[in-house]
Amino acid sequence: MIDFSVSNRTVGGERHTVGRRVLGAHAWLTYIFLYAPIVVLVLFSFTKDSFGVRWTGFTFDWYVRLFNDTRMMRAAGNTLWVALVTTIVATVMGTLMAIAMERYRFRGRGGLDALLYLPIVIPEIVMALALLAFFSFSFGIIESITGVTLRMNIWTVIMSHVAFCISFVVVVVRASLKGFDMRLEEAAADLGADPRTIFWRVTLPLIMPGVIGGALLAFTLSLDDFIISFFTVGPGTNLLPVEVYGRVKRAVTPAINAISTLMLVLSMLLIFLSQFVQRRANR
Amino acid sequence: MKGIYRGLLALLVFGLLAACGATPAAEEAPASNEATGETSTNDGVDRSKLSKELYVYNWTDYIDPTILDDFEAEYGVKVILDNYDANEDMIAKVRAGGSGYDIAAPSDYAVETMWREGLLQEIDQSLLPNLKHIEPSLLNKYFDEGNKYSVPYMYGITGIAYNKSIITGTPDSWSLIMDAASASQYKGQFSVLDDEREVPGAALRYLGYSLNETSPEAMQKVQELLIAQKEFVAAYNSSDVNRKLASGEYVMAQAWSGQAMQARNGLGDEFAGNPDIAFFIPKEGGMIWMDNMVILKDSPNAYTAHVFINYLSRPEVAAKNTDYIGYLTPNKDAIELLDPTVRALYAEGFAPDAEVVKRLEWAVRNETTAVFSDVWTAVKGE
Amino acid sequence: MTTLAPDELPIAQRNAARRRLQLLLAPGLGWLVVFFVIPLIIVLLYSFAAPGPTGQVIWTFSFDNYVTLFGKDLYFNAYTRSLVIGLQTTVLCLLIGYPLALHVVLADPKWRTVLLFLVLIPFWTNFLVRTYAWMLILSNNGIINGLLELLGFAKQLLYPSEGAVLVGLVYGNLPFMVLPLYASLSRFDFTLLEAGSDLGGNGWWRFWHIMFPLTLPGIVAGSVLVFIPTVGQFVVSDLLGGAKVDMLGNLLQRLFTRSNPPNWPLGSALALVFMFFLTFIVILYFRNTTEDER
Amino acid sequence: MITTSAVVLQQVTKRFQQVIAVDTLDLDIRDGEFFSLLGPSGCGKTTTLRMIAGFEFPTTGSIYLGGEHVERIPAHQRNVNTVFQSYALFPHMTVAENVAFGLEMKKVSKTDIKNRVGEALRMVQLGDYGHRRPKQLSGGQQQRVALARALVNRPKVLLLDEPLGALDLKLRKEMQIELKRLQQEVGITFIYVTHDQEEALTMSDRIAVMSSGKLLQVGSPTEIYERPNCRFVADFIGEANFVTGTMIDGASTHCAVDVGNGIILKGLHQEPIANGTAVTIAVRPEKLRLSVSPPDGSSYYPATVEQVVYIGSDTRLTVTLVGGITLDVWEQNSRSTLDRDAYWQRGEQGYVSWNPDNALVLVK
Repeated sequence: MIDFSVSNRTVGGERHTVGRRVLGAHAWLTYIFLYAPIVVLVLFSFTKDSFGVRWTGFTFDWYVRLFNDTRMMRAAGNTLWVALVTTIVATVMGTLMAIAMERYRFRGRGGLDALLYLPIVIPEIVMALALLAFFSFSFGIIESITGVTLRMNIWTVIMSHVAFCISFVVVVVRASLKGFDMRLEEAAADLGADPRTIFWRVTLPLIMPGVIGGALLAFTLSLDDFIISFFTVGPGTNLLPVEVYGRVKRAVTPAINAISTLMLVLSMLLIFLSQFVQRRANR
Repeated sequence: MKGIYRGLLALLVFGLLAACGATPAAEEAPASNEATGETSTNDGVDRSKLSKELYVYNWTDYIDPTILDDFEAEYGVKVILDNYDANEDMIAKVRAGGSGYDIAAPSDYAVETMWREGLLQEIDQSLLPNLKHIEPSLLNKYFDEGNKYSVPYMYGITGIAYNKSIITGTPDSWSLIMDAASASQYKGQFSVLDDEREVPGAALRYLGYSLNETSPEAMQKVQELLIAQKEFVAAYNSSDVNRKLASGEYVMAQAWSGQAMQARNGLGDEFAGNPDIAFFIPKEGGMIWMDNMVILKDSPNAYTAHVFINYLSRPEVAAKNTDYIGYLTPNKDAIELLDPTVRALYAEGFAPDAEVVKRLEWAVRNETTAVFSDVWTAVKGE
Repeated sequence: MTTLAPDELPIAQRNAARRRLQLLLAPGLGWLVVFFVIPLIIVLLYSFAAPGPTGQVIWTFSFDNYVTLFGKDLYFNAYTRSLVIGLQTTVLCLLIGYPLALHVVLADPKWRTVLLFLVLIPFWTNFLVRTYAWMLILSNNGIINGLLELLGFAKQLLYPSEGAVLVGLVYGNLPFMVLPLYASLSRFDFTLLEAGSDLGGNGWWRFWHIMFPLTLPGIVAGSVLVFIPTVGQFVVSDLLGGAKVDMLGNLLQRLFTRSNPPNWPLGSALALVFMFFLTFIVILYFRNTTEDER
Repeated sequence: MITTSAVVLQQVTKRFQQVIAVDTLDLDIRDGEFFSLLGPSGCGKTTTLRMIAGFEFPTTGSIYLGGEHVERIPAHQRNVNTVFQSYALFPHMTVAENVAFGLEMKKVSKTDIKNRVGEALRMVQLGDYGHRRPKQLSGGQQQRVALARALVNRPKVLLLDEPLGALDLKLRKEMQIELKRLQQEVGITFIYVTHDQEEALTMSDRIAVMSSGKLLQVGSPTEIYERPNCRFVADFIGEANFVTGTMIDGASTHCAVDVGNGIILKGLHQEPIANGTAVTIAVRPEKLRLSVSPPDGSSYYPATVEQVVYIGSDTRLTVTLVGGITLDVWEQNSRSTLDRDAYWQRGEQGYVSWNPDNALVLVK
């Protein structure tokens, strides 16, 4: 879905018309709409007002308090870890599956197609409870066979997150494979590249925008998931969305705004760096 | 080049994690308690039988975190706390098995659900000498006669909290929020709980029924009443009623006593209280409920769990906890240790007196009350 | 070079292709089967079971849950209501997202990626916290009312309301609309518009007869991606709608974990009917578009 | 002259489900020759090329490259290279990286790669374009890059799949000459797929004409043009007049065909044809003569001028014989302007004649 490499284009006669100005104004308004809550959120992480609803002066107190809040910091760390591992695993598997779906005709492909859309349309709460039942069921079987008692932990969350992220990656990567010129792979084979080399040197670089798009989507989904995380996490592993959900129920304090601001900054750094490195690698 | 890319990404994330001081997996084991040479002290606790960790599953913000530190300091047991926001969420996880928790805090009816399903361990009362501090009238309740499985932790009542500076006089009836004339006057300025048992329950009492009435006629009347009320309600809200009452966004609300107390007194350093907030149980009657400490069936640390529950039942600990949470303590000997302002509020109606107790009712929640779901869905779907 | 006897070869070839296919599919498919299909089968079994007196699942086999679902107006109302809100959200997202995607596609290539990221960045913050930020903006003492007062107007009750729910839903789902639209528009050949103007079509005609049909796959993909989470969510309607607007997600959440006792079998049936309905639509759409492309 | 074979196809058939794309094809392409596969679209020429490249494997039959069995060897293990119709340049690599790709795959040393890439780019006159991206080049330049990318590997055989199809006419002409020059310079066997007969005639040493998956004729451009072995080839390459009739004297090479209305046409054929066989006589328009008075020595037929089109170098006439047979006659305007035969008016009478050696009698 995300195709970052669009060729330059000029639209003859459309450049500076009224239409373009209206589009520009619309875009500005939409960006204001998108950023209004973000600005409020960031701003109010510095307010002195403990209700977090009024601007009563600038302070770093909430950040100091946040850094001393080991529970919250650990939750943030766990959440980032889950999101990262999920993103990597789901992106690799999803990309491979997307290639299989686009390049091969095989029996059961139609069914698999349907299966891949199910994790997208399934309501989160249903998937969460289904996974809870599944883990309890399979742990029971494992215990009765091997005598080993398993418990949910951070890895059960990761497994669950991967399960719903794969589909999103597949959808995005397939879109980028649809516009792929198969002749390029033939040309590489013709020049003596074996299938593996073709994949790494030609196919992957060319679908990279789609792969990155899928990875970003997986990262966002995992980072923000609350319900599935709640039901599949084990004792003592705190996750940020769960922690935040619990805390805002009582009161949204500027400390919550502060952790959100921090996560925003970290995520942006991550994206910026990945883009930077990718551009470097392309050069 | 791919490798560099991945390596850098991983490095960045690890860097961030390190900066956050977080470890990806669950927390490490706390300092060992083996150093404690004495196997028992005069408090009767056999320290050699204590585990290093205790996993407690509790409602969000339902315990003073310093109590956990105090407990660890005294016994060397690290308490690992996770939170839930509904009995049903907690039961779902416990029922699935292997939840890994030792202690949970189900509400009254949920205690019954859990022990009937075999999810709980019987409590060894000999390990709980502090049970003697619990108010006798709050023991042996319908959901756990003889307190074989549960120890009262906190209780509360459901009534109306209001802002005295706006609602003058002394309101004493559910009609304040149920009667169209009154509700329309405060349109968009009050909330009722987002709870399929509490709201129809209040309506039932207002209509002169028991909280546990399930006859079709009564349900029909309740549904009509609540649908009529809906357009005036600002929100169905069970969560931040405290803050919204304190900040003046709501002038009144159906609320749990603890929420009302927090609106009046403020909540830690998170927000300031509003001295104009008052609370009452309407003359038609209200709901009483209680959260209880239980030990889960598959808890490997039952002994430590008993010690922890007994610790929470110490009057001074219960008092500290109650000051923090704002709900009502069933610990009769803790009351005199409470913060004087809290005690004053108890006297003002935030806690039931002998007169109020008579019109409080426990809410049954079992298959017969499934009809409340339909009423609520109908109201919500309107 | 090694050569094989010709008659053996097609089989060897086929086997190699099959091995490669297996290698590509196995990890993802295996994962999905274990962590998605099996759990889903459990849900399917639930939907034929009966609710226990305290919210357990009692294993029987009956269609009672489906009968209840289609028999009571109650659930039908909740269904249609959340479908209406879902549609409203989708249409609004489309009306806002299409011009935005167009703007990004037409922008200077240097800025295109930046503009696209600007759409995504707000979503790196916690959804709940973002929704709370909207409460701060829309509340009685909030920013908009503050501005109104400053300008001498009367305060408006902006939240909680259905309008606020729509604002929150559109806000929360806009990128899911913009991204597919962007992908679709970036493949669109803008010289076709010039051809259209050669033929004498005006702006609207050109949009409606050239651009719209050619970017339809993006429009439909975006609509599906917006519609599904909208109908299934429950946080926005709880927070910005004062829990007065019941979406399918709210209903499911209640049936599964808020009712006393919960009714997992009925919830499972409700969810499955919903999923079946949506998957049907999605597959129908994607099958048509893939055939068009080939 | 003894030459070795670069590529040999024996009884090659390729079937895609129900469709037979290539039908029992036999080809023998010599070392160092410029060989064209010519035919209308869908005739199987591209499939043949793809089988030689290794992108498709034949359903049955054998392919030899330099004497070795290769029909089951995948493309990347064959020492042939392809220039694609759409060029198929890697958009994410620079021109130099594109050209270096094949050498890298062969693990050629870095300095060698650098030298050979530079050399190859100079050869296609793109010496200064190495750092550019393919998208920044014109169509003709991209075409040259594709050529350099293939040639740099010094393949035994270079396969070209309609490589000039996307270029405009002027550039095409230039590139045709350029390609021929290059081929002679590097001495590599070129197999060139095209549907443009003029292109094939201009560049090729030999041409194979294909139709519906079958090979019709192989030969030098002159052979193909002057001695087509069937009506399809005669029609596809150049223009021809076709007259159908019945063989009445098929024993000698110079035979007679009855085309009806009492007209007997003389023609040439290689092998005896039984009398009574339905045949077609093909005569190129430029081989016909139209004169005011009956010419001496050869057979002639009275004709009426129906149409006159003057195109400078030629005058193209359409005439009708008695009985309605229509023929195209191209008169070269090389004669004196005083020559009466050079100026024809519509409706005038004249006499059509030709050398029977130029009238081919075709059975197919």
